[in-house]
Amino acid sequence: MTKTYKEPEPDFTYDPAIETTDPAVSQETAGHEANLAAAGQWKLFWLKFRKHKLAVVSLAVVLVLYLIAAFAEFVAPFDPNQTSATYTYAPPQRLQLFHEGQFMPHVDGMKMTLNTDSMRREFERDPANPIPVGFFVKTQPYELMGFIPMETKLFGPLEPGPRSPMYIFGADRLGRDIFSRTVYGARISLSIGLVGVALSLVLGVLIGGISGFFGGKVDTVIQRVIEFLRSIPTIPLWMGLAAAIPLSWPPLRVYFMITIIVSLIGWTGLAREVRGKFLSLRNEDFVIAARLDGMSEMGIIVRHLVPSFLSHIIAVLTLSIPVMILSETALSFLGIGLQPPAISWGVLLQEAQNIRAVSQAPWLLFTPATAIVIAVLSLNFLGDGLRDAADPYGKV
Amino acid sequence: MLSFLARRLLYAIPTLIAVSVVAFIIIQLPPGDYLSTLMADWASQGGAVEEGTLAAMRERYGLDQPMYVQYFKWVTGIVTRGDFGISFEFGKPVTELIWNRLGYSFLLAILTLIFVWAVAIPIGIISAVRQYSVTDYVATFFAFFFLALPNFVLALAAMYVLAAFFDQSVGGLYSAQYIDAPWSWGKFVDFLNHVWLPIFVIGTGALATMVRIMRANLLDELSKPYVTTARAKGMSELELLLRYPVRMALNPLISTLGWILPTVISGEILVSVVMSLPTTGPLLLRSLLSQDMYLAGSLIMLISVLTIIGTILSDILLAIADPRIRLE
Amino acid sequence: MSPILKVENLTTVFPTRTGDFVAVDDVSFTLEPGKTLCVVGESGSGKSVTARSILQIVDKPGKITGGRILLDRDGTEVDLAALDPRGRAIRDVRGKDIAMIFQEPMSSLSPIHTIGVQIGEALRIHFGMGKAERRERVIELLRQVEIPNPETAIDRYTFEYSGGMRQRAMIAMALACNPRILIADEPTTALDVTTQAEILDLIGKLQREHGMAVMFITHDMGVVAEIADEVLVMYRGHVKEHGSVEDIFHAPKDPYTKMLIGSVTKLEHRSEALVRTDAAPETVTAPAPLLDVRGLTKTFGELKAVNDVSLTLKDGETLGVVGESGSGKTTMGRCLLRIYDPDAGAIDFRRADGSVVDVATAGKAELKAVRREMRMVFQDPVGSLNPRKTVGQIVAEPLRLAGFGTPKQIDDKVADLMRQVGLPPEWRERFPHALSGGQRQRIGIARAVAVKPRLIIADEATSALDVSLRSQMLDLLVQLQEEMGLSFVFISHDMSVIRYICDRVAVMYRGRVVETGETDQVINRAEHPYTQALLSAIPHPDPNQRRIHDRVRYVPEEA
Amino acid sequence: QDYHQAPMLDAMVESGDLPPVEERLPANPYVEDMIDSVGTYGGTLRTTILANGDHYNLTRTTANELLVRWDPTWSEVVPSLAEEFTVSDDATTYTFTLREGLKWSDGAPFTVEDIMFWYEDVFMNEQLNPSKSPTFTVGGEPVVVTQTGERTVEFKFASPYGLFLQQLAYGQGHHPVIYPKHYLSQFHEKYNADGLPALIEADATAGDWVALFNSKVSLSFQPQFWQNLDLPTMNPWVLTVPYADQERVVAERNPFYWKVDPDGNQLPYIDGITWAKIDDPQLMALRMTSGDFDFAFRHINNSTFRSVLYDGQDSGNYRFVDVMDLPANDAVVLLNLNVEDDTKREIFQNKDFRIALSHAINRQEIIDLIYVGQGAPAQVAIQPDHELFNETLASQYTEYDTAKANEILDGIMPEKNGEGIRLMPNGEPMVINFMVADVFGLSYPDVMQMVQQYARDIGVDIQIRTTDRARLNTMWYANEHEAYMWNCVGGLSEAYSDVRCYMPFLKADIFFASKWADWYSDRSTGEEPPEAVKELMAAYDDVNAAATDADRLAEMQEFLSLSAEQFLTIGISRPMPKYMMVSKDLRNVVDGIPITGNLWHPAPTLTQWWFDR
Ligand SMILES: Nc1ncnc2c1ncn2[C@@H]1O[C@H](COP(=O)(O)OP(=O)(O)OP(=O)(O)O)[C@@H](O)[C@H]1O
Ligand SMILES: Nc1ncnc2c1ncn2[C@@H]1O[C@H](COP(=O)(O)OP(=O)(O)OP(=O)(O)O)[C@@H](O)[C@H]1O
Ligand SMILES: [Mg+2]
Ligand SMILES: [Mg+2]
Repeated sequence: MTKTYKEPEPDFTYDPAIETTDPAVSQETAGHEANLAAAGQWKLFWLKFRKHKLAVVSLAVVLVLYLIAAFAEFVAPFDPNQTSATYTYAPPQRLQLFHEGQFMPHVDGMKMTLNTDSMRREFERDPANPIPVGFFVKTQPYELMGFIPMETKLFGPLEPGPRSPMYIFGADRLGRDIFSRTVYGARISLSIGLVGVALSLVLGVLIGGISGFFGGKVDTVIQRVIEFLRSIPTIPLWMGLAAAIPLSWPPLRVYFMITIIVSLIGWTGLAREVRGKFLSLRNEDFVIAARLDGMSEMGIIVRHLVPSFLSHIIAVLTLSIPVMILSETALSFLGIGLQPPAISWGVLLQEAQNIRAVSQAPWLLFTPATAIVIAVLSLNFLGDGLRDAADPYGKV
Repeated sequence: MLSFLARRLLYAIPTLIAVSVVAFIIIQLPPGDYLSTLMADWASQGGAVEEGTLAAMRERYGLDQPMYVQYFKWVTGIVTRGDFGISFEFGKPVTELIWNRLGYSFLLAILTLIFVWAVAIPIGIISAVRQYSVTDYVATFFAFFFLALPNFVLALAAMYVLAAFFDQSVGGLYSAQYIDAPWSWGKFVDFLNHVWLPIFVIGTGALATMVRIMRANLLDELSKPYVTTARAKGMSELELLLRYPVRMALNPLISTLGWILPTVISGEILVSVVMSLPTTGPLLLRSLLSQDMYLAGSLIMLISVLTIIGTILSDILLAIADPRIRLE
Repeated sequence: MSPILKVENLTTVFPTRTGDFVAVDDVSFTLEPGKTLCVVGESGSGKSVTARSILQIVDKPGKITGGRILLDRDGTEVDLAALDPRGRAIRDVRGKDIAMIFQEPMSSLSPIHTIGVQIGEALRIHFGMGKAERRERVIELLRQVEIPNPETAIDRYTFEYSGGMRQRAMIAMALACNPRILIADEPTTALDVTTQAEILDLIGKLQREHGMAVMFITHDMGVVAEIADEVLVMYRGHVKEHGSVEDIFHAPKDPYTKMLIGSVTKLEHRSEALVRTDAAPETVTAPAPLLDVRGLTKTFGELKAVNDVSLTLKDGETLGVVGESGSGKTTMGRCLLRIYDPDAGAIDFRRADGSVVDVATAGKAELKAVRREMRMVFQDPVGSLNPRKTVGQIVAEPLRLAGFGTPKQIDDKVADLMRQVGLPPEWRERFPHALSGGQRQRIGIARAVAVKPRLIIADEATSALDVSLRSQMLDLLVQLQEEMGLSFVFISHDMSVIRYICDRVAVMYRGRVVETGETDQVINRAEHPYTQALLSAIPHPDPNQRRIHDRVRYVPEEA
Repeated sequence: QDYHQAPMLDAMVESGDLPPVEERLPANPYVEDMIDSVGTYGGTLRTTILANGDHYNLTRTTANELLVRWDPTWSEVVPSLAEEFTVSDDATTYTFTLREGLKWSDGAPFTVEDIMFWYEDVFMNEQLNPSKSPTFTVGGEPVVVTQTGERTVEFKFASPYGLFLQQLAYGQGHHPVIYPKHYLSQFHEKYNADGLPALIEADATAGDWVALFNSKVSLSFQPQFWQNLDLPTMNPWVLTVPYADQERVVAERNPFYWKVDPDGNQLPYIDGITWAKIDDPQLMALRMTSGDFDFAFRHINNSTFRSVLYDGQDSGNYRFVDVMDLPANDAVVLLNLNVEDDTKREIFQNKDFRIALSHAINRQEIIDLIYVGQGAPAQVAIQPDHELFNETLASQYTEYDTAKANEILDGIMPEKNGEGIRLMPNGEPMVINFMVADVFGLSYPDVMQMVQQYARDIGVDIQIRTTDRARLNTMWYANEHEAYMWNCVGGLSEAYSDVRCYMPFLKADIFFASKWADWYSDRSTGEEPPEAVKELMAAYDDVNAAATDADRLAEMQEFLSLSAEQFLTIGISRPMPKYMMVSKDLRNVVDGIPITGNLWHPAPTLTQWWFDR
């Protein structure tokens, strides 16, 4: 039920000298609303953001994803590059809590037979031999984030070893644990890709801003450059540039370099939109007012113009994140992407790009795809929430 | 309008020159040239080619000349005779090899564009009009789902499903019996039976982006006062929606129309390889790998030119659609 | 005569997070054929929402929650409030029986359809009229609203029309189907008096011809006095007073109405504060004028927006600039600050240290310094405040850029300034959209005076305000002038405002200054025929002395 | 004897467009031994090739019509286009007698003149052939060919060349028999100097007559060969849709083909062949399982696809046939002994380093994991059943022994950095950039990844650079690589003629020492190898010169022992048997046919395949 409220009617004893209550205050800002309208910028932002349920959930998901990425060594039960000849293409085992009515977290055991005709290992569930699974289990010593020595994993088989396989998302062609690989893959996919996105964002806003704000010759030149960059098909460019990168570079640096190259081209789309927006904004009175206040042109761009189309930027951002994650997959397809042992979601997808995985081991495809979809969707809804919250006109 | 057009075309000239130079540089970036590919290829078949033969070929192909000389020869050929040079690997003039494929690429791009527009716009409209409804969320979910799957992975998965469960013939644009056959109704139907899958696969990525853009644009327009003005005239809601906000929301899309072309063609390269489509993609990829330089360079350049033309076209379209730009 | 529309206990609410906000509360009135009902009231009092409720086109999430809107259709009464807002029945009424002129003509018209298409649409929808016939009718309508060259004007786009033309196009659109009821929502706010008079004439003429009932929303009491038969005074969503125009003007009962009428009459005179200083003898003779403009010219393409303008301004003086819409007032003001680069002329500004700077040719650094002393209040209070910055940030910006002091000092200064312009300092955290028009305008003023300027160019600083607010604002300016020894260039199309605070007046017409002189002299003994025409078109806020029908028209020789 | 022809030709013979079958066949046609039975005519063989760079697959299926050929069991060289041949005792002079009445696919007679055209006007022509193919060269001296009778021709070498017949029976032996003089002379300066300018003018691609000539026929079955529909051949099928830019290649029976079955039926049985051009092997496998092809072999006949193809046998209506494609090793670690980096070159050339690396690799694990247990730990070596098998060569240093490897390396590079990577003498960490291409379905990137981990255990940092085959080709040709992984030919009899894995040999695709290989083929180029390697080369020269089979065997064994001592490459797995897919309806398909890179397949037996429907 909504309650109805009315302003108490003020008495009209009009005295122009006393200017405490202003009759022009619209009702909207009176009463409860007044508190809200007077709330600090950030508080308001948070209040509005909180209203967007999905965005809040997404924020939580994004945080969890980043935690997973940061603590991959702890979350992943196995070394992502640990191979197992016994369990190549082992299907996912379901994590179960009860065994024969008793509480005992476990996965079913697996019976493996080697079929030499079809040249594959065939697996059969073996519920009679459950493999008990525990949380915070002891394992081989490892280093969390490369420097904190640890001996505990979030979860894993209680007696780790080749006799007790636990592949909750299945195993790949080398018997590596897909779950662990996906967890580790989050690291690169959620970091380097975003660096690229950020870089094209900065470039797009700056160059597009300059183009639109100053107009004239600068604009014409920048527009031609953009048109030119847009018209070069990306794949040949990638291949050409990748071939020009020295071989001795470590894979991560190569990949980082390529990401930068990709974003050096990727800014053009945003730049054109920014320019259009700036062209229409640059003669707005509030921009002129800022100029009269003595603000520098760059200051105006950064402090006044950019915030004015934040919503657009957020939309572009949420769309370009998956594009970045995926362009890495395309690079891998071309053989110029990440090299082993580095893992990313793109690499995982690329490894699933074969008829064997698609027809006989679909989990190889589903797991990374699901991870990407979850990340992308939550980033998008988070972006939606941020945009709505940043919009001063938005409903509260 | 005419001067606008003239200026637009004039501006395209330096871009074209730059594109031709860069196309040439890109294909020269990797070490070696076509002959080293040929060499290695022969070698792997058990043959061997001697330095003498190689030197002779290098001279015949003009590969021993400095790069700028090769470039000017190539460009002069294009400008004066429409001669794009020869493909070393196929031993044929580039022009004989590419038109057919460019045609298919272009056709595929256009069909994809139509598909994307035809699907994305209604979905975008619905998810904007019913913002934060179930429909909106479902549309958003699928948009991002398809965005999150690389289209060449999707291509393989889709082909597998079709072949394994629906007994569809997959790959290429025609069934075997129609490949070399002249055009007929049967061939056309067969073509339609094949072409929808690549269109779908290539289109999905662009589709998602488009839905989101359409939704965002439309959300901006829906609350504009001119919508209310039109409503006050007694116009029905649907007509109103289509005549005013949708029309306005389309403008930004029109302005990027030309740009979709290279996106589709680039996206198409890998899909075409996976699906064996007779488009420029596989040819371009192969020519890049084998450093068949005139073929690769010409393809890159033609795709770039198509983009430039596309951009000009969309600028013109935008000018037609938006009088504010036309009459500025 | 029987009423054609009866509004009974209309209530319209906007659901918000904290509850339902009642924008229109229990409003009742009737409209009669051939009669004009004027709706007045402060900004945000629910006038527009009432009008929109009648056609059921209230913006989402607003909805009508009570009352009836009875339309008389050939003897049968239809309750419009009970109809489905998306249904056929209400659509038949919209545009055909009841037409509406919207408040903002620029954004209320589609920028990408020609004027002709937009006007003809109602004809197509309601009469299914064919293309050729429709065109003929639209040309006829455009001719009626006195659009020049209707045959070509029909194919033009909104942005090719001037403000006045757009307003008239909206009127033509509303009149297309010969509606029985016309709802006009502040159709003349943005117009100068001469154009306004033309439009009022036109509506009056059509009303006489078709027996149309008119609901006219305005905040200009002069207009009300000129055209109203009856007046409805609204305040915070409900009706304060409803009566004949004579009663409202001469025997107001409600305190709010009284205050409203009071401020109107107040503006009929010169500011009392100024009368005091005027009387005082001039103590110091300034050595040189503060601002000396000679031969200022600015062209936009072919158009000479400002043509060879010369002006001088002394310390502490207020110079009014008047003229019809599009006469170059804003352009001139902007040239003074080099927002536009003038094409010719000199703008000598005497700085605080006595040095004289030609703004027209000043270098970057010099310009920055000059701009600290010479400030601007923008014509459009909405556009000049960044909607994404809080009021505090906006006011603090010039201080920060001038290196005023620590953040704390700046914050204190902002609070001071807010108090000075009569706003509670706590409102620093508000966004501009949470303020009313008058408050926004005061923010603009606070920003202008923050760095202690010596000259303020105030461009229509009060145009968006209703009368009561307007007089308050003017008093504030006079007060600031006294406190800080400010000079003003005061651009306005409202002669009463000019009379209220200006020492001298310059009259602009098509880019030229056609007349300058002491305020009194110009108003009472205008020499130039254009000035005379301008003065004669001012609506007089007394229903007994309707005079704009007797105005003189200025027909320039070259035209 | 009575000869019969395919029904599809009947109409043409009746109408007189084609002479009767007796006139088309030679006086003494080649009678093919049937694998199972005499077949029936008809059907189109649907198969597939990669859309680009796979023209050799056309050669493999249809173009192996040589003067002499290997018998189907790969034990001896038998006459083919030649009715008979003789070899001089010193193995310098070879004489061939052509069958009488052989005809090109356009009906024109195939005679010694065509061979002489090849020799005099192509092979010896300085413009067309500036340097001579090693198949027809000994000690830098090209062969001398003379016509000795109406149907006889003599090949004479300056010094003994015992391997010549074998070479001639392999894929590269086609040179003398693919140049139809009656057709090609019009493009030759010597025969048509006046007409050439006009022809060159008409051809957009040709700038001079050499280019024009090369565009009509191609030395090594390059695409040009498969693009020219006018070019007469001796092959069982002739192209009707060329290998150009169409979506498939189509061939139809050659009505003048010169082989018959024991019943006098002119071969081939199958009317035509279509090759669907596919860009991605994944799609090949998928379409195979949908029954789109009657036969497929290359690109999908490996463990990667086996499982999918196995499941698709019913839906695809095909069965598996074994193929004896047994190279010397399936995965070989090739360190570039001539790498540009001085420090690394010295380390790579150190045999102990290679031994250590070899011990570090857990071969059995790789085989179990990646090759599903198919294969066995082995170095690059001749197959165990072969007469040339050498135990040392095959099994030295194959045991997995990290400790031993570390011990050896401690002697070479004792210093390690903080990450446990050994430091080279110049103080840099021991990093090897390994190129891998995902080829032959042998999962090299995966194998390499395993090797990377093993190498880490001995303090060697292997960096993997996955690339495509073409780029890899370019790199090794330019000697820009440090190391890569490939497979190695020479597991069976072809070892005699192709020793690229046992010593730095020709400019072939095994480039572990291309500078030395250059030196071997031409002493004025490349880099002079160390003495031991020179000895190895000399030993192979002896194999080449051996005139009798027994001699050759002894010399070869000697050579292989020397090679084992040098230990130039590091093998991982003895190859697992390959397979091919053929339609369940096809008959006369050899099960276990031997093939190698040079022994092209299934062309020699494809003419007798027939559809039993
Ligand atoms: N879409 C909306 N959502 C919420 N509140 C609204 C909406 N539209 C109008 N209002 C509120 O309803 C009240 C009445 O607005 P209305 O537009 O009728 O004022 P008005 O009398 O026309 O003022 P003005 O003279 O400024 O035009 C205002 O307080 C306004 O804030
Ligand atoms: N940026 C511009 N480009 C082109 N023409 C302009 C521009 N700004 C103003 N004009 C034109 O210059 C003339 C003077 O405009 P200006 O804004 O100075 O009028 P004004 O006197 O301030 O009118 P109003 O009372 O409506 O504010 C008008 O005809 C206007 O159309
Ligand atoms: Mg209003
Ligand atoms: Mg103005």
